[in-house]
Amino acid sequence: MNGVHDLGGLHGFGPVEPEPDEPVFHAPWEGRVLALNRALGFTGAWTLDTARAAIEELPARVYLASSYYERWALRLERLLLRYGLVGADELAAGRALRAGPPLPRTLTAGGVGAVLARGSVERPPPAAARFGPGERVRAKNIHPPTHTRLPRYARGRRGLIEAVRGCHVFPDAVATGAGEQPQWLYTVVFSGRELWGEDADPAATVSIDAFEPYLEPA
Amino acid sequence: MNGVHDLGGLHGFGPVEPEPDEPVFHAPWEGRVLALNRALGFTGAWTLDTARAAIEELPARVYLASSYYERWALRLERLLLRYGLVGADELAAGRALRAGPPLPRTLTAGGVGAVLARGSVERPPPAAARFGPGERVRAKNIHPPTHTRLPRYARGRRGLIEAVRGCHVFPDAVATGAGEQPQWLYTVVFSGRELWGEDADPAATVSIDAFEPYLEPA
Amino acid sequence: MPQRVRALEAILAQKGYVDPAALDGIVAAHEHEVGPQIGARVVARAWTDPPFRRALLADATAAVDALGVARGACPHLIAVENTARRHNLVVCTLCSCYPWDLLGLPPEWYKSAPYRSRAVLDPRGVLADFGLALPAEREVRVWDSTAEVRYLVLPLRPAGTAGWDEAALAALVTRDSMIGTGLARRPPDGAR
Amino acid sequence: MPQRVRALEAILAQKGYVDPAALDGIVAAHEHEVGPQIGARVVARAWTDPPFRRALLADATAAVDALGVARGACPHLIAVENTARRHNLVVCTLCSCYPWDLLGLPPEWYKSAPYRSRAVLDPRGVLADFGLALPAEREVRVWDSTAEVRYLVLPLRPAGTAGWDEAALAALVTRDSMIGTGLARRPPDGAR
Repeated sequence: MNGVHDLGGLHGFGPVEPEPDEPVFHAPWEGRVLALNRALGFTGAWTLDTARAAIEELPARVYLASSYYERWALRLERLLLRYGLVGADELAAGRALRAGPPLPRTLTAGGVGAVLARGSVERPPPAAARFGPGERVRAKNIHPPTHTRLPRYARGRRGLIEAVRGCHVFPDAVATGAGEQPQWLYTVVFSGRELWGEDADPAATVSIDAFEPYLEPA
Repeated sequence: MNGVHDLGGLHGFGPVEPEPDEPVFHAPWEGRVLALNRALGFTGAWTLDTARAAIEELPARVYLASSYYERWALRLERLLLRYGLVGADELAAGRALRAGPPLPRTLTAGGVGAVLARGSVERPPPAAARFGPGERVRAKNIHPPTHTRLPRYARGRRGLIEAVRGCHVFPDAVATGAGEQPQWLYTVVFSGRELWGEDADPAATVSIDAFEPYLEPA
Repeated sequence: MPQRVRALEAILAQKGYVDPAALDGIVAAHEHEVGPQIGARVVARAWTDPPFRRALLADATAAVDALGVARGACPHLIAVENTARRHNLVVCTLCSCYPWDLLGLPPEWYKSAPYRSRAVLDPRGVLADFGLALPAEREVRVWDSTAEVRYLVLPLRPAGTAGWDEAALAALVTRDSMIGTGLARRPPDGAR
Repeated sequence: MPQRVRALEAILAQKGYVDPAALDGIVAAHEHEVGPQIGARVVARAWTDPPFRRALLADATAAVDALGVARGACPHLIAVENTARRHNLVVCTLCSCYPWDLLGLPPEWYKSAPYRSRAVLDPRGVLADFGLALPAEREVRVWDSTAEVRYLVLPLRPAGTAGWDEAALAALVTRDSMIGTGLARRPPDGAR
């Protein structure tokens, strides 16, 4: 979806402000939000891509006005409601009012290591890769209303295949419940001028990791 | 500037909700904000383009969270501060604390008709028009950090010159204090598919009014 | 916000930058004078007076000025005509540009994110929000008002109005029909 | 928000969906175990062990796993090397993708709108926000982490560190130098 989460290239947000000696969490509740999201993610109730999409679906003004972990908390509430794990009445009451449907698995204290190791999203390729390193491609000018990982700034722009990264689970499909539909993934590099016009830094290049359906020969 | 004001093509804002029997103003203060903006605009303290740019420069989260006339009120305060007509201390105090610099003119009750008639922005052309009706053009892929009237969704897309609208004051120049720099203005029409990809409505077309510096031959 | 605006007006009046009576006049003009009834008279005239219709489509500013219904039409006014093959829809994706000299101030929805974001991307979906379903083959032309040109939609004259006079026809011309998010009203059954 | 999150945790624990002790474990791991010291060891090893450096650039996941410094590196990890001709900068414009198994959780600025919006458009301007000015001719390559590949920047080894051991070198490797918003620290004058 074309949303405000797709921030690449927007003006007006001011300078980056690094925080010296930044703590891992700015308040204990941030750590709990992270842990709750990770623990629920582990249950298999939803996928990583569904969870990303749920953040993008927050109202634009909420997205921009909320802190990072506030967005994670709001996203978690939405997913729990959507998947029927928690009722709105329970959120209002602040306690469980009934048993919920069973989950495929839950995380125990002894199993924490499992959420600290990342799983692979590589899958056996259904076909040979369409593009190879050095080939010129164009990122398609597509505007799916659902989750996609092709940022707007790259759409319609010409780049070069720099690397083939393997065949990966396709987020656009997973997030709409259409299964993994694995796709070849490529690192595609663009010149700054191709992306931003003649006034761009001539010595800047930008790469994205693009799934094969995002690309066409150029 | 690439800002959230450039809303064309974004998803996720929900349905349009017409309000039956909508009043001209939803509260008296809205009318006063409109009138204040019009009256100050009349003084010549700043231009229409400067005023539009000032709304775009509101922080993105403020822009999206505010109502239309709230944005106008915030914009007016910013302009008054920027041009030194009102001080922050005066806004805080809620009353004038000193005389302000004189303005080129002010609006009197008898002159209200002047702000209800729109002025022309047409100017003598400095050169012949570069394009004519029926010519194929491409909107340049430009990303000026300052005010522009070329929406992002049209950048890099190919269209057809449908009409030459005359030579008009160039907002991109006026808003940066660079003078009127009049430019030829064209109505350029794009197919929906050119703008939004193969899934677009095949019977939809979109036109923009584009200044000559926005366009190149295609 | 009301207090903040009141304070702002007070400061500006104390400094001599605004005259509250002039502000009253601007508000009153927008509440009582400028409104879609002006555009409706232009449309009704175009429906009943073929030379005027041609003049309107050729040079809307001059035609409206000659009609004398507005204080002064936008100097860059363009009238775009709905036909059986094309429906026109006006938007301003970047702000809120609107032919207010003919239609009054724009409604909230015209200035809001849902309309501004979707009108160019999914115009038929937007029309559906207004209860309007057009044949799939009818072109929907969206006019994004990105400069100082202002667009007035000339809607299709409703069937069953043969012989109606201009005033009766003007009553069928809604604001939305001149933006393109609606059609002109059909005459009530008894009136045909 | 603290109360709201507490209530959410209580509901989920009452339903048996989460075990508060497991949550404690996740928080503790991020506060005390996972952090940029892991990436720093990888970098220091690459600076001192040419075969490891080659292995890291060829297959970062396998090289990091073999080193045994992380619980398990991202299966799609890529190390990108800064050189005199190219400086690398990592961003995630769409969300907050980050090699957290090697660097810990990303800092606020990495997840925030100023960095995500400008890193791809004006990378040198972003570097300036960090006090970093590179020669104009040096390529700045921005890696936008739009899929599950994660990028670790291998910074340039600072001058004046010949003969330093791995542990001493690791102390010069900052988090920002492995994102690309900084360089590795220069050794203090007395240590040269």
